[in-house]
Amino acid sequence: MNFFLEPLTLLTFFPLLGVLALLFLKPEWRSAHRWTALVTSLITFGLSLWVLDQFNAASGDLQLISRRPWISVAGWDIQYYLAVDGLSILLVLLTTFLMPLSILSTWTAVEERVKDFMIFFLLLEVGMTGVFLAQDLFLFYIFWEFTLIPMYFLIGIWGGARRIYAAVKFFLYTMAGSVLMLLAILWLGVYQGTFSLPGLIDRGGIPGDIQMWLFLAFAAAFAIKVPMWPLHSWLPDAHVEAPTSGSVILAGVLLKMGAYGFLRFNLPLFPEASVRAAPWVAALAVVGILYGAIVSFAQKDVKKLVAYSSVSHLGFVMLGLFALNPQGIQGGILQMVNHGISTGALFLLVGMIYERRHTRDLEAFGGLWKVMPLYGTLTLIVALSSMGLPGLNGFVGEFTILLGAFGSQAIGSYWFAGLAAVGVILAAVYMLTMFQKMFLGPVDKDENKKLLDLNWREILILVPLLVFIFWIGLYPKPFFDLMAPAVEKLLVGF
Amino acid sequence: MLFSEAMSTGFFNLAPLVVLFPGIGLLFNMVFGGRLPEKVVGWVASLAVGAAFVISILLAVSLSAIHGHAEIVSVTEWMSIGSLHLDWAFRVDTLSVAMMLMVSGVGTLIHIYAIGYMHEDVRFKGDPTRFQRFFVFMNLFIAMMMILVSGDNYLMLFVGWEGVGLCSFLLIGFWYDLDILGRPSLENAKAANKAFIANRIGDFGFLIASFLIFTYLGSLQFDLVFAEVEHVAQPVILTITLFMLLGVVGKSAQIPLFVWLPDAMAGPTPVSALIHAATMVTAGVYLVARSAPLYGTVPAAQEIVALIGAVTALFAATIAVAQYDIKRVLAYSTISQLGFMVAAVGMGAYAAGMFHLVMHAFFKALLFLSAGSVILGIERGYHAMSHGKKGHGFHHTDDEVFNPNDMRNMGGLKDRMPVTFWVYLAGTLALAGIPPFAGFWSKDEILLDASLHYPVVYWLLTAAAFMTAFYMGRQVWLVFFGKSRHEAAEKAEESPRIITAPLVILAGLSVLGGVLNLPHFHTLGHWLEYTLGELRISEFSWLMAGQATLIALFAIFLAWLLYGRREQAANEPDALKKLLGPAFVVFEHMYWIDEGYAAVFINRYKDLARFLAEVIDGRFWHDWLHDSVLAAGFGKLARFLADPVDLGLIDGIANGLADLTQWVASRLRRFQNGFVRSYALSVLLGVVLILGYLLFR
Amino acid sequence: MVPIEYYLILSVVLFAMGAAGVLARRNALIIFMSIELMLNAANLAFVTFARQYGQLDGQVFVFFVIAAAAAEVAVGLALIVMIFRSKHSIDVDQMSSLRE
Amino acid sequence: MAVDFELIMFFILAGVGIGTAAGMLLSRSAVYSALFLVLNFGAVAGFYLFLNAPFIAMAQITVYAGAIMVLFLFVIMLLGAEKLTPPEVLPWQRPLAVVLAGILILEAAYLLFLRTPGLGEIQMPGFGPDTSPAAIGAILFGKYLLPFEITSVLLLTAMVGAIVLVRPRKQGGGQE
Repeated sequence: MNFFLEPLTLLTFFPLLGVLALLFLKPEWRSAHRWTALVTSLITFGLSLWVLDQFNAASGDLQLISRRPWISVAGWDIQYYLAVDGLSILLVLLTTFLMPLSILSTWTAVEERVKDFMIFFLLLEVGMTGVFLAQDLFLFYIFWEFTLIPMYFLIGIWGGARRIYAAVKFFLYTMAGSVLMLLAILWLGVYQGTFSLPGLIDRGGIPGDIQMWLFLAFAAAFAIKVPMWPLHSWLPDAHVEAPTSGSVILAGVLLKMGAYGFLRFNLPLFPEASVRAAPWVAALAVVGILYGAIVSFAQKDVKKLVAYSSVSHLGFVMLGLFALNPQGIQGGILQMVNHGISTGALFLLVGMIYERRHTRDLEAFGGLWKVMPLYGTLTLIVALSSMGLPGLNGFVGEFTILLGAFGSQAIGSYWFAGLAAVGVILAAVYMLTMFQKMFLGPVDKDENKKLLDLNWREILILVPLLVFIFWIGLYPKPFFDLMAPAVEKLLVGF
Repeated sequence: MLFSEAMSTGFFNLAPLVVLFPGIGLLFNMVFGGRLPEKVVGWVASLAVGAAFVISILLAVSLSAIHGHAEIVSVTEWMSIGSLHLDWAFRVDTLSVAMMLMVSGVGTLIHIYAIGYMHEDVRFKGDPTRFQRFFVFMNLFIAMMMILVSGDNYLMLFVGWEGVGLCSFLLIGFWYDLDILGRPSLENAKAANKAFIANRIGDFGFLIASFLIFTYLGSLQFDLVFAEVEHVAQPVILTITLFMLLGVVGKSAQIPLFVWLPDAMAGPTPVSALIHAATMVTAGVYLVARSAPLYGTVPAAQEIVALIGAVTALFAATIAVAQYDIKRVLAYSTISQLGFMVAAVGMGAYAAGMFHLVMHAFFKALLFLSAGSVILGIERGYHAMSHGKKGHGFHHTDDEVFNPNDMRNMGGLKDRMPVTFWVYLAGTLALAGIPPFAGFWSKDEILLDASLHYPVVYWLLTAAAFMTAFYMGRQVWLVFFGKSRHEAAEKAEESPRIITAPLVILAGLSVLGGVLNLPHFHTLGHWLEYTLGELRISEFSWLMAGQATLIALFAIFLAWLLYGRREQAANEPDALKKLLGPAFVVFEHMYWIDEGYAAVFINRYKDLARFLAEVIDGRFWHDWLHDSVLAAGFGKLARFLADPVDLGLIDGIANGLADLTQWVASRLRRFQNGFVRSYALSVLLGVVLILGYLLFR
Repeated sequence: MVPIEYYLILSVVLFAMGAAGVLARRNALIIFMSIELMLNAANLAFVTFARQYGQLDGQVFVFFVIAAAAAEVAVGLALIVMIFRSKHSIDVDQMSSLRE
Repeated sequence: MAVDFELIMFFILAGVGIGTAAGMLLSRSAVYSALFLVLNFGAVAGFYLFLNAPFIAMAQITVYAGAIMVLFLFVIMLLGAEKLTPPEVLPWQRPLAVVLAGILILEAAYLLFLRTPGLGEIQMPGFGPDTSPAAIGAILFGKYLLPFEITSVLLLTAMVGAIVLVRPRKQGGGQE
């Protein structure tokens, strides 16, 4: 019976209790559903803090292990194996941190089928937490695929006009990548005799050519999820059609699963292939950084703009991870968190204006700072954080990534980091253009003249994000300290 | 004695306060400012900066007590990854303290001035709620500038570097819903964006330079970096310094990134004085001085820096002679003077460059603030004039847009605004380099050094100095002498005490500032030597000084010939225009640089973005590759598998799959009669068959 | 001395009769009883094997099956009552709304 | 060759079991069917005793023959007599069912008697483990604790479900 009380198991599956409670509530009791989901996600967040409390930051090993033999037919060694280390702890915290905020953001935005919405949302949390904690490839795959289903419905039921198209596209793209990953997982499990990740890493010894193929198979799944250029085509559609909270989670957590996959599986399992692939990944990442930044500049839909900016930001993350040195990888991990916070906040902000104006067309706004001073100021701070202003979180991540990539032997050329740094300029261009079109200038549209500024609930959603924007920007040491030993351990193989 | 003990040890620990005080001020005003009267908000902000000034003095005192030895005050670790170690650490040495004193001293005066100025400005522009916001931004700026000058590593410097850029953005766009004439427009906001993005381009250079520094010199902390310089190959240092130069030209508005500074005049006048004349734009000069050990090793880089500075100085001066907007003249003058400073530090004359930096802060802040006073006076006059006719506020008259900045609308203000006139004159003489005003000493030192080491630079700078004296003369005559060319100028009124008091102090500094670094004494030079090592100090030459003075006087005389001897009528073309013809038009339109940039870079970037977004990402990637090839291809496959004959209308994967499912369903339908029992029968049939298969296979 | 095969074939016969009952009868109640019969047949096989292998686990399983059957009967009968209320019949052939 | 008392008892009980099962299937009235089933359960309980499973036998009597069948009868009474007026709409259903059941039996017989070597015989009172209620209790609350608890949840759920299902509806309110 201790099984369910093991910290990580409890953390992962706790939202199911909320789902269970929701099942017993009448569909028309909407606020009861909202409160149940909120309280559940808050308790889950509390649990994750409890996990953080037990986490020993000085060690780079897997900790708080929760492990049981699970399926052992036909000589397969599949385990139920959850554990956390410095690579994943921040992402777990990010997940549980963003959940209550997203749920709060649906308070007035989702009015239909609230019960179903909340159930899907909590299920999604189970899947995401599981992805970050699973240390068995098979278990990981199950969680990985499991996240698809709630997200599919979240987009498909509560989305915008072209939601079905977007949901199907999202589903099929991710599915297509996952299939290859499944094959690679099965190959590893069958030929290496275990599905457990630490076991596989210890065993090692996969020949170079096969490493490359396996690397590519895993990369297919992860690169689509990240998404790396040129596999990003599903992202703008999914973001534009998804409800606000869905976008927040999609950008904040789901995309991180891709980058995390590279970090957790590709790098330690296939070190030789990773080194060989590093310049190519870096090249795609740099193209993504510039491409995303330039394309966002031309967008007229705010949400689409933010979606393309994600392509750019995740390019930075990938560049950092494949720098294969401490600065790059730690910066990459931190940048995942930063992107979750900043872009999450941006989507929340876009959602707030959308609730008021029911449009996201940049041209429909103008001079909003005058009408909604608080909203304007907060958007400015978040936008600055997103474009990497020093003193805010985005800068710390981008700087360390670029510093790492610049001196990286794996990438092998200054040009990548140098070109990526151009992305910093372009980020300022599109973010400021967005800010200018929405908030500056005179209020020349009648619809905008009487907009209400943020209410207390919305402020409550944004304040925690702002706290982290400043905290990480000014004093990122605690965050780096959490991951440093694990990254060091990871890099021993290179 | 306790005090002397504290002087040598205790005061250094106060260094973080130079950032903290303005920070407290801004937080206080942010939280409570909305509920407090304007006076309180303004004085709290001013006091916060004043407190930073006091701290800076204490630091300077302590520093001289230990003979200028650099102190590092570390607050906390910032980040530490692998070999990268960065602290939030304050560096107190003679260079940084000189900057701190200048920033907080001039800053305090400008804050006090702004209490009076903004009080009127927000009323003229019709939104008094922004008073509070102004002082929040100003305090933020001071805090950022302090971080910039006091940081102990390149990254902390960069935090301040971009931070002041942000404040500049916020303050240029302070009237984000108006244009420079107060009409509803996006113009000011565009100017703000332009400044930020031009600065970002410079910051890109800074970033690359810091990556190179870290990669080759192994650290970002100043002392460690400078200690490594000798061990690194020259080409690397050259690359570093050139990328750093990109940062310098961005921040200090040199060719080719100077275009943002003239537009930055959209900000309220105290902003122009503080940020775009005295402090922020000099950050580039400070950076070169700070990186002296890097530049010192590569003469090629020094030469490039010096040349860029000198060319900018002349180039901007030519534009300044043909401007009508009182603040725009000063803006180009600032670019030009920054060129002087950059040239000086580029030549290695750090003492001269820093001397001119401080002097320029005094007299240019003075000139901007006085210009602000002039503008306010004109606005008051216009207000009084239009009050009788209709409504109030100058932007309500639609038939003719009145520009209170336009020198063609001024004239004869000498008598209407005497205090402003006298302080403006002091600033002008200082800028023109007439002895014994402050600008004379500093400019002379730069010219002297150039004449000895870089003749080309010397000639460029001398030409620029000539132009400087000319356009300042032109300005004084156009604004203060002659007859008023507009009714508003006739009715102009002198500004209140709170505005003129800081002006008088600054005027005093502009007159007497030269004592800081008089020939033979070189107080500032020796003070900086503690930090920068043995400096090259050229001895005073009567010949050079006399030559420079004569040139300046001649230029002023020329200005009098054109503008003073005979009065300009209201609608008459500029006197110089008659003389120069087409060349004047070129200057007037600033060589069409803005239009050129727009045509060559900005519009091309927009085209590229649109092309990528619509054609590549939209039509090719999204519509063609995904929808037509992938989705439709899959749809066709599904259709083919489903029923090659039945070519229904299938669109995309969703429909393809749906059709497939429907087809299968229709085949299976005949087995479906809806009776539970017959379903159950098929189950049993299945059981029997499977069991049979297992038995008899 | 009863051969184990006898018990097992008896179990199969009872099971097959139950299955036939489920398929042949239209009265929902009788179908239900037939299902109970099938469960019983399975239980008999369980206990027989438990006896043969000398282990208690088989009996425990029967215990669980009985519990499950009790639950199933409770819900099933409730369903039948409900259907009877709306259709006024317990003929399963009348309950063919699944077809549409 | 001595008459094997046990074998005789087995055949008698088996006859009762099969007979009552057939009676249940063939009787027109649901009440009779239910009563036949009670008898059948009794016969099976007898087998359990032969098979050294007294606890299960008792459970069989109390739960099945007692509780469940009473419930059945109760429902039958509640719903009134069964009247099946419409003719059979599935003409092939009944014969097919019987045939398939027959084939199933034949397959099983083939498997048991022809394909499997002798499984051994069972004697009463046989050897084997302690099958007292105490022993069953020990295993239930030890090795099978989790399933046991889940069973209790299952029963609870069934109870709640049954109540919810037959609860009288208010007009207009309630479920979607």
